[in-house]
Amino acid sequence: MATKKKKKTDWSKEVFKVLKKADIRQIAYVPDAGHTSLIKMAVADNAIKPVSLTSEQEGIAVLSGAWLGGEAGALLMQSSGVGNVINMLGMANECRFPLLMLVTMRGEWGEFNPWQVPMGQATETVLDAAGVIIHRADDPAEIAETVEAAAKIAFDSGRMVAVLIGQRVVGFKDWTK
Amino acid sequence: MGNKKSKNWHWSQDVHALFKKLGIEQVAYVPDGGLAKLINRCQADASIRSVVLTTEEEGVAQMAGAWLGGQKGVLLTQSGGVGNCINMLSMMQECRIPLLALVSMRGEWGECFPWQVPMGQSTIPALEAAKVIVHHVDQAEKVPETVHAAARLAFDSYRAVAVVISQRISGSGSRG
Amino acid sequence: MAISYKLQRRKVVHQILKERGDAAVITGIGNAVHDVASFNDDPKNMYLAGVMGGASMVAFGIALAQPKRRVLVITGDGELLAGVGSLATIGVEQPKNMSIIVIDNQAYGATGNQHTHTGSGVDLVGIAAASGFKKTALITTQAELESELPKIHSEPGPYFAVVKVTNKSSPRIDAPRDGTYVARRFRAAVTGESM
Amino acid sequence: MASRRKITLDRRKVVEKILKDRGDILLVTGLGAPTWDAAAVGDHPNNFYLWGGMGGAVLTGLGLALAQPKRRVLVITGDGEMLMGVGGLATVAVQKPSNLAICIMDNQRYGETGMQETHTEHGVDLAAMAAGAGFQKYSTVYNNRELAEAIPVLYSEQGPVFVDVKVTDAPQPMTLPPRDGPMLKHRFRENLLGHV
Repeated sequence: MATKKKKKTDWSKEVFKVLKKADIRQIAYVPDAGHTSLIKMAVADNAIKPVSLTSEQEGIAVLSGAWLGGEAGALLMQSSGVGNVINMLGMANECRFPLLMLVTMRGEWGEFNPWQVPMGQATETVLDAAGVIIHRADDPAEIAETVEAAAKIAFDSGRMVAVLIGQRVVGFKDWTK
Repeated sequence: MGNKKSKNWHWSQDVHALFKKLGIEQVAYVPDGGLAKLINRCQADASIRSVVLTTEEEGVAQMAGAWLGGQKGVLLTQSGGVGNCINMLSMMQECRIPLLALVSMRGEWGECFPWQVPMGQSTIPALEAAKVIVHHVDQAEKVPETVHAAARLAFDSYRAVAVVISQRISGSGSRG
Repeated sequence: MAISYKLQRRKVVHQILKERGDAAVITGIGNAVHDVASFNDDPKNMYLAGVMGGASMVAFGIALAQPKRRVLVITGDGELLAGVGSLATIGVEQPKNMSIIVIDNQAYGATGNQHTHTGSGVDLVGIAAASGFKKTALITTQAELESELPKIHSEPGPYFAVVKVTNKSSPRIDAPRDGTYVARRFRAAVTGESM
Repeated sequence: MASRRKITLDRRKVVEKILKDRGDILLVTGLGAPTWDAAAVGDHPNNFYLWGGMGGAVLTGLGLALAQPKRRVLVITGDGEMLMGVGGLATVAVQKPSNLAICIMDNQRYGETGMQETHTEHGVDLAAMAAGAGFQKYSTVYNNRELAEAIPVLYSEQGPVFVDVKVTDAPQPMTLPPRDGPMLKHRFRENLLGHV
């Protein structure tokens, strides 16, 4: 836990390197504060097509199509978005599409908005119910290697994998400011 | 609930009568084969406002509004639709708003469409993860009493309750 | 490519709320909550501090249950897009007592001001019209806002307007966050029944 | 709002005409009747049939179109399926994939669950929704003359294009293509990429 002093953006940079190494070509997302720098890097990278979605379930379909067309992709979303994708995951499950999801958690560590709590607390359980392999990372230093491992299972072993990035990592905003 | 011995009896008759007794005034659904008879009865009933949705999560939100506005409603959905509702269900939990949902199962009993199986198998765990109380029923005669119990739990004790109606009853998805 | 607009979201929302009468007001997640709460914390406000994409259908359920009362949705463009099929459902059902006001800053304000689709050519007014909304408006100036105000509050609906605003944020004014409290207070206020 | 015009087109014949000279297009079909329609014309390794994932056909087409910018991608789906993921039209329009064409077999019914009416039966105009979403090319087709104009648009106009074909709700025999997802996926990729 020695690297905790690192700034927030560091893990995003490392994760982005991992995504590039995994030859990720499509990054679909519903914007989220925790993913801000990753999204910026994706938009700035000419080899990556960023796809901004209206709802997270669209992302599962986009990445299914990407893989059918020979490209690997990743879906970035907040934990509340997990509650929108369960039915669409049925397709990825049935066809055994590789699927890499990076989920920033809400409703768990120091959450200030009570409305986020039910979905945050249900996130792991519903992903599990949908047959998704779950990796968690609560230490910024471990996120990149976790994503790397997840990308391997996803694309080499043809599985649906979610990396849950703990709210502890993203931090809770100080709402008194 | 009386004459279930009759050959023409269908559970939707009694459930529709129960809706009337309970004062259900809004019913929302994406059409589904397993619930078609109940939907038809509700549509034909001028005292119930039937609303066709584009996706099931709209119906969860509508039911929240119905209760906030002083009415009772029922969401009718196929099991696949449950997977579209999980995030919206967090409102019912957070605000403790009553929800009565009737879920017609696919991917469960004698399913012939393999793509229905993953979501069908996820339906009950996903509902439970969303803190919805699940009453599973797999005999037609028991549907009305189960819906009745679920409605009491929902509207009198302010809980989200789903009556999961087995594919064994509807027999949908057995073609192909 | 996004055009910049001059209307300020908070002033727009306050001006709308000034003439609400006994209307019920449903807010979408994010800035809309703060915009409405900063005017006053009316018991007939239902603040959705979660469930992106749900505001219009919550309001629709209320509109059916409370046909004599005007029901206003005040929400953002990102929230509306997350549940845009609701417009088709409402367009088919034609609730006369319902107005949807989208405060469109063309950004996801709560998560870092990323561009939403409305900054890239998506025309929400066009989608609402295609969905069967008979009365729609695009409001970009103070004069347009003033001429639409009476329609927002009393034109037979469903009514839909997009108000283009600057993407400058305003101070955060919180609404009560406890959903069980807000929901029961709202229900008691609009039905007259006890909590 | 769509004007009320008489609907006479037969969906099977429409899909047959669209696919007759399909060349090397990649086809994604939405669950239900559009999948049976495509299968009735003939199974093809360049077809990916969705048997589930309602609301996902257009977005699957988008991901595919982005991955294969040199190939034309055609999505054929139904009005109910389109409505369930209708926000996807905005996502597609913002991406502007020039090789993506979307064609709706709009019978104004939920065909797989008992022919209940969809929103398009009640005035919702999908082509106008696509226009609102930002599509530059969109149309509604009611007859063979309009269909004959629309087919070249689906194949060669700069995308994204959106064509809503109004078809009758006359029942059709179910013609089922393979439904094993992993097999469909492997076949599609192998034919396209030379590997699975």
